[in-house]
Amino acid sequence: MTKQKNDIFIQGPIPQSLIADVIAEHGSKSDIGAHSVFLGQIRADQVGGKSVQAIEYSINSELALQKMAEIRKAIFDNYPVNCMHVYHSEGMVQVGEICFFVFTSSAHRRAAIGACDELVERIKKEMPIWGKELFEDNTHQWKTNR
Amino acid sequence: MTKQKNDIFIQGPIPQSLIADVIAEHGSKSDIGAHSVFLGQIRADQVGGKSVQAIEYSINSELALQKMAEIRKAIFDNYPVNCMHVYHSEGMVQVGEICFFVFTSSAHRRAAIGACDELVERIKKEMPIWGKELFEDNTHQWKTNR
Amino acid sequence: MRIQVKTFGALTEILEREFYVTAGDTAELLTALSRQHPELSHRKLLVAVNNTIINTPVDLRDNDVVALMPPYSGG
Amino acid sequence: MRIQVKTFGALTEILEREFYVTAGDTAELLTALSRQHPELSHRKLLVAVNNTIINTPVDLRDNDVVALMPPYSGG
Repeated sequence: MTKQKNDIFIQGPIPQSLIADVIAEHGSKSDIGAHSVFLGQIRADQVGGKSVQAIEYSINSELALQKMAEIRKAIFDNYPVNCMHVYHSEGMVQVGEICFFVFTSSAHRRAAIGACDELVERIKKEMPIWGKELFEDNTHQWKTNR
Repeated sequence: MTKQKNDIFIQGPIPQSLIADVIAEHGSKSDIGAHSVFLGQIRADQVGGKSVQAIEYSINSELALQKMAEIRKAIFDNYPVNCMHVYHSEGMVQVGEICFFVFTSSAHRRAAIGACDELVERIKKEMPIWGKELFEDNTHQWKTNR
Repeated sequence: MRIQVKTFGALTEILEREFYVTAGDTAELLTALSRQHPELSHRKLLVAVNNTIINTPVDLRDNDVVALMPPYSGG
Repeated sequence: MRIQVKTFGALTEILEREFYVTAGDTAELLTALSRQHPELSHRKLLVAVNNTIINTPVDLRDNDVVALMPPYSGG
């Protein structure tokens, strides 16, 4: 039930159909009682009078896959989760589109919620991914996470 | 953006299409950066050698709508969330089907995640809803929350 | 005082879902029901009068609606 | 030692994405790069050697791959 390592990165936005499919495909599992989902979406942040139009994500893929395997193992060791899916965009994602999708399932709600929250925090903090915020006048700035 | 009170209860399972639609319809909002979603699903719990086949939910609707308005107000007061949607099944829901759906959106992730978690906990604890667990031999027991 | 009583969850297997009784306050109502249905006495019950949960007995007036509810188990 | 250097994020606007240099250890490499590109010296950098993050200088061998990375900003 654990997904393959090389499924993490999606070129461009995470399609709504992928999100719907991942949620729907767990319905057949009779030992699951809770799903927790996090979605990150591109926001039109205002910076000095200019508005973010898109973010272009670049990734150190080798290091990222290695780090993701480490995070995945830690989550499975710490939470009784049945399933865990993580997708992150690579390349260009426009305002309003989804760039980050985390999905966890478990028998009882606390494991799914705790695992999802920890995945979101660790991925944002530990994954070698960089976002370049693009403005309408073709200037850009590099995103910094809070 | 706050949903109407009378939209909370769905006869039977929460349709996958409703979940997909709620997630998709927030893509146009350029001030949203995070969505947090919780889904509750009917589990085939084993009780004394028998397996749960379905749960039949009954609700004290008047009290529930009043309580939901109170919870919704408290969440909007405490978290900077843009959107909040809650759906709970009434009547029969089979194993593997979704009976509970909470969706929150905010500019930054902590508000959406915190609001979603608190909604799930408060609704399970404070909403006058009862689940009757039905077994394959037509016997039943009343669900108790942990 | 003529009171409407509504019951929920597992209580519907002991009492009717809706019925009318005469009672001056909620304590009197619960005592009378427990006498008729001894299996009620060891149950944890939530009581609402006109959709307000009460934690101590309150006086009842004509046409009040009393909801008798077991602990919640939604979600 | 002939080392391959890969750069990421905002660093790609200062350095090439991939290039080869000669350096005996990572401290020597970073000192040389900062001398050529003074804007590097006040930047926070993460350094990985063959996909392992290092926090103190390490010796380099032929064909090692050094990744130079700004703080992460995914999600």
